[in-house]
Amino acid sequence: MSILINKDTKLIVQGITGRDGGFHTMKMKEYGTSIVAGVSPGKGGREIDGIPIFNTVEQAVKETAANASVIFVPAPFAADAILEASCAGVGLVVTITEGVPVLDIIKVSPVAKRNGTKLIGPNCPGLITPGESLIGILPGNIFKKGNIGLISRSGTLTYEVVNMLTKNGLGQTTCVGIGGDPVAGLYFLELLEMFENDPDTDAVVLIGEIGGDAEEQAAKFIKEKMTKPVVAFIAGQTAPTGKRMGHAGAIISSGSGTAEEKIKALYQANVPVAKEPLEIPGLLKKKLGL
Amino acid sequence: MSILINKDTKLIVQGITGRDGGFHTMKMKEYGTSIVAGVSPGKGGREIDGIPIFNTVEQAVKETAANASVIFVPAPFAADAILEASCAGVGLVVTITEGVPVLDIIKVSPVAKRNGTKLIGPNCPGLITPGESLIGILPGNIFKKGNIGLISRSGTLTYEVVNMLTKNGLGQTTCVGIGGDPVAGLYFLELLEMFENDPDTDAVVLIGEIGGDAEEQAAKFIKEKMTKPVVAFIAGQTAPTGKRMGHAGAIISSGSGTAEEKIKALYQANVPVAKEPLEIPGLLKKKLGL
Amino acid sequence: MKIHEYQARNLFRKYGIPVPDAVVCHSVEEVEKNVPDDGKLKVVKAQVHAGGRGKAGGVKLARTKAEVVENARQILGMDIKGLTVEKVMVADAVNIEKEFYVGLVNDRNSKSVTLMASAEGGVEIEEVAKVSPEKIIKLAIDPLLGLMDFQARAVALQLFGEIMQALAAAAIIKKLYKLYIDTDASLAEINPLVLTPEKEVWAIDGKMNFDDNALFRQPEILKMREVSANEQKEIDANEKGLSYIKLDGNIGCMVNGAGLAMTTMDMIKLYGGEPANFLDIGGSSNPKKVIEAMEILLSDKNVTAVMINIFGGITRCDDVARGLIAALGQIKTEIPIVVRLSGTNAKEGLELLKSTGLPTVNTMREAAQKAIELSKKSKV
Amino acid sequence: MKIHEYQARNLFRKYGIPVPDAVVCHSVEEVEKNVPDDGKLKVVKAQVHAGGRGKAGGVKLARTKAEVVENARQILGMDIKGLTVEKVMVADAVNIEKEFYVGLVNDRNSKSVTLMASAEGGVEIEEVAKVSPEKIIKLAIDPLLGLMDFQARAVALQLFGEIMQALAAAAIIKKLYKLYIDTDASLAEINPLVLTPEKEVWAIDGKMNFDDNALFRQPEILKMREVSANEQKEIDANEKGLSYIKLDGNIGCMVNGAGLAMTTMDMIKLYGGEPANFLDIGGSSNPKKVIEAMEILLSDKNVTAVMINIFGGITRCDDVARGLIAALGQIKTEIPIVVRLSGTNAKEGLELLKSTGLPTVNTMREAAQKAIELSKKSKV
Repeated sequence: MSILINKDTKLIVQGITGRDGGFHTMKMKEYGTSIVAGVSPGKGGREIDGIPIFNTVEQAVKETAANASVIFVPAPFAADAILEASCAGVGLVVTITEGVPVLDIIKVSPVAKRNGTKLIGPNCPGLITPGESLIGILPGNIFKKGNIGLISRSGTLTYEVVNMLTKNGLGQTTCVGIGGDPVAGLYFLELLEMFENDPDTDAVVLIGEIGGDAEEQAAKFIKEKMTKPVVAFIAGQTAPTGKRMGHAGAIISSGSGTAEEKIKALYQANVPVAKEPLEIPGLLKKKLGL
Repeated sequence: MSILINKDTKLIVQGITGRDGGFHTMKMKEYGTSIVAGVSPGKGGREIDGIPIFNTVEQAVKETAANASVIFVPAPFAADAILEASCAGVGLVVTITEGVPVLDIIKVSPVAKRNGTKLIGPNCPGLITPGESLIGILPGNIFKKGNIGLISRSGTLTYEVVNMLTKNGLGQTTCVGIGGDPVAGLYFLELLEMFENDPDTDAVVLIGEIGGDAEEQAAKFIKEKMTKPVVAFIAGQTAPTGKRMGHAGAIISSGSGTAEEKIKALYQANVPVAKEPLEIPGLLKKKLGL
Repeated sequence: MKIHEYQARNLFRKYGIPVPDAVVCHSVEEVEKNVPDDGKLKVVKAQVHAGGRGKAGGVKLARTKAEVVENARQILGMDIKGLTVEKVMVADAVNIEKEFYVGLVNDRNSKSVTLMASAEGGVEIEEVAKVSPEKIIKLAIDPLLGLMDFQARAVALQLFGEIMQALAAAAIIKKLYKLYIDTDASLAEINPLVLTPEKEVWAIDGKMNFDDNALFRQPEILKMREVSANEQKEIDANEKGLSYIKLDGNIGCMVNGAGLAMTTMDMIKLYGGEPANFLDIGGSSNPKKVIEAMEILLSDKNVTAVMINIFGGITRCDDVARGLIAALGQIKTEIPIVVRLSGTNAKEGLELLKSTGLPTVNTMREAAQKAIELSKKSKV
Repeated sequence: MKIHEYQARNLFRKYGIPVPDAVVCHSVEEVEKNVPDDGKLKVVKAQVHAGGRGKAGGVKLARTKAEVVENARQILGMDIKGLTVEKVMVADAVNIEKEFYVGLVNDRNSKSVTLMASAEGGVEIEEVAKVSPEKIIKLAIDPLLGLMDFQARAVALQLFGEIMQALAAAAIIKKLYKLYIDTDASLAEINPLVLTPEKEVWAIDGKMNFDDNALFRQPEILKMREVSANEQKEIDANEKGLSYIKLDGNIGCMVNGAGLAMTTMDMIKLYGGEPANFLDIGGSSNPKKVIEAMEILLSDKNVTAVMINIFGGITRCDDVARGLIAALGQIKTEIPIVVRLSGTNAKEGLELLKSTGLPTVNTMREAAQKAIELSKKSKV
């Protein structure tokens, strides 16, 4: 098992005719992801590498029964692409595009909720269930099937950690890059719950960052609801705090946001926090009794 | 039994300090409606005729467990008043105010749906369950408890008909004035279904008007779903058709809207249509075997 | 509220919807002076608040300036469905490869603004809707999200196969929706939306109506209102709290409530008469209102009898009777009047009315029959 | 993106939020020339992108024109948190009966714009939020419905008991929300919102930040951007596809990916060093980008060693190595550089890098340790 995606995931690529969209479509296909359609308005009826192209997501879903979509369209059009996928009934929409205006994502969120669409991203590397399906721009070769779930706010740092996990024989059920934008789709809470309920996941790695209070909320959730072990790492422990958002930013996340506060909250939830990424495999093995 | 309102209905009056709001609050109270609160921003804490006034609907609901609201606020502020009531969890909102912009009602409708609020009106006389609760501006004295349900797009015409029903010994379960605006809340379909499911209602009077295709839809519903007899009257059989809305109006209600078409559809659903209001009691008695 | 085609075109242009250049003229002199003699094919169009202008001869092509002037001379002053043409619009004609239809309207069933579009635009669009409804694309627009880009694009792609044309059309549809919402419209149509042989997309004819209830917050739209004499009468009545529509019959009626007023007209017709008007005086027993209503009603020279039909609800019939008595005391007319009172305190009201010597009755049926009878005798 | 207080006030005024009159001056001469000598109490305020201006002496009251000039002389050129004051705003002071706080911010938890308001406005608002969070009213605004009238009114009624004042405050809150949405703000604050003894409501100090991601569609906001030298460096880097933030340490770092770059800084600190910067070069192996990144990095005179930390994902390490070799061939510097390559094709990459003679390592930990060691020896 796994969470969110598996070999039955049928993927649409929105923005398949763009440079990044085209390149990563090829990479995903190489990995074995079942890509059933591309969407590019006005290019409906053509084929790219055997993938049929449609003018609209609605047509693509109707013809292919796709259940997931990945978005590579430029930032000004990303929100509309998410709305199109969600309104066409796509259950999982992964937005790779970076630079999407925050208010666009805020506007899109309740629509996705209403339509029962799970969002991941924007500005995220995507997610992978090793050996089954890869959605996004993750380097498939470093992943390995196994029993560890991973959730990360970061991109390359995730690869760094996964690489070490794999080298240490710790394969993964699903790894999800949730993205670093101020407002984003699925986050720690929802994903921790999914991993808790996934019979094949035995432990979870949580890679957080400074800013916001998502890690503190995750700690609370882990303490109250999780039975499976979690190991964490928080990036940006030495980052300057000058980049915060005035009074309102401080008020909204009152008493949260710094690395120390996050680490403290996680320790209180019995979550060991690695001082450096290299420590993560050891902490996991200890928790799993390996 | 009855539909929508009964002796357990606890009513809030929004706009209770206005001229019409104040007058009809008195009338409703005289009739026996349980009015538990009034809302008038800035006048919270006062009392009018023993009715406590609150600044917001939210406070009023919290303090009084009100489950219905009637709106008398001026047209420019009516939509906001509906939103306030709906967002405070009020289950039934009756808008008496006339002259509310159509796009305001269009915007309010999905919010009410999301919040599970039933809307009646705007520009309607309200509704009554005789002997139990009266919401709106209906003249209570002409109604009488009984087994006839009534739904009407018109105001005074309703009173005319009810007066004849009562004089002929045909009392009413509930009478609902749904209002004559282009876009409105509960309409024939929903209300016919409620009457069909109300054990105390034995027959329904439907008072329609020219314009739109609500009567045609009602006829279809009656034919397919209703077991109880329905008697109808359509006002405006001789009204000029010049006041319609160009091509788009004709396209949207293609082949509908005229009195003849409505009457034809109703006859096909085995619904007798009175030539004049005086005929209604007789048609009802015949259907009921009286 | 309706506006003229040229006014709709001005709004289109303000919102960036492409329309050909045009000039509006009130007289042949203005046409001679203001229409450029540029050798371009032109179309001269009557500006009246009525449909079917083409069939009535109110739309004519002109190849030369002289033809423009001659056409304008014919159209200005023309009568179209009872309305006199006081203005013409002279617009550059556009070569047409294909005609499309795009419209927005408030839809009571979906409780939304609904977009309608068809690849079969032009004057026969209503016929298309009746005979081949599948040729009309309908889309209910989410009132909270508005018309989303992908929706406008998807509709446009169904009309125009080519992507650049579709994007041009989608942009026009989006702008039309924004205009619609910004101005509290109740109808906005582009018919035809045209594809030229040069593959350009133009809005050729435009129509917009607006929600009367929203005019209080649309001062710019209200400024565009132009009314005929009959409409002015209706507007004047409205400002007095009366709802009045003139009709062609001879029996004037005055009723409290719109549904009852319509039913009153139906009853007159049912018993062989012809109503002269629709007149709803609302829920008041104020004598002033009755006098004003009576004045409006009697200003129609066709009226040979009057039927007053009042149902007392919250307002009691005896109060209404007092108002009527006060009003009728001031109105001097030879035209016979029959009064029907019913509902709350009807008996007391009818008793009071005896002093007026007017025929009074208890039911609408009797009132209609009596009014018809009196109208035949009256010969005013 | 940040703007100055006076710019936020200009936006407030454009949206109808009442702010006292004010003049912005770049020099004492401008103050002498442009500030009216009207005998009104005035406040002279430093305009810098930094908080805590009051405590730093950057805000002063003045009773006379002479005092205004003297205060401006003191404040202009002052250093506040490393920023030089280049402008002052001289505003009419307002009598204060009570101070309130109103703010809007994007909230990641509720995924909405959140309204915050408090009857305890003023400089200590953050302290209030920490000690008495119940004194801050928070309201998540539905993104599709926007801030509804009844919500603004309900919040205002909790701050102002009196209805006229509450309605004035509600109108201000509504306008602030409209401004926020129209301009893609990420923060908008009025602190304090003031009630005067005359019972008028005024916005005294305003702060606005904007979403950098949305500047492409906010040309008017972008025009307001004023940047310090350090910020300019960051913006220049951004335009080259690099993300750079200068810090105070001596070990320069160049990393692919923001999370990995932050972690690299953490590692340097963990092993006893101090990072000189945050620098994310993104996912490319383009030599040009590496050269540009290196130039930015070395323009910081504090740098005594450089740590290059690359994880090869989709981009293979051997490609990255070729890019690095090409770039390092062109960059002449005495500063020691350590390169760490890991991930896809790391072995091949490290093999290629041998030709450069640079120290290469396999893990971040080794890289950090090596860089610190080299920095101690280097003494550049």
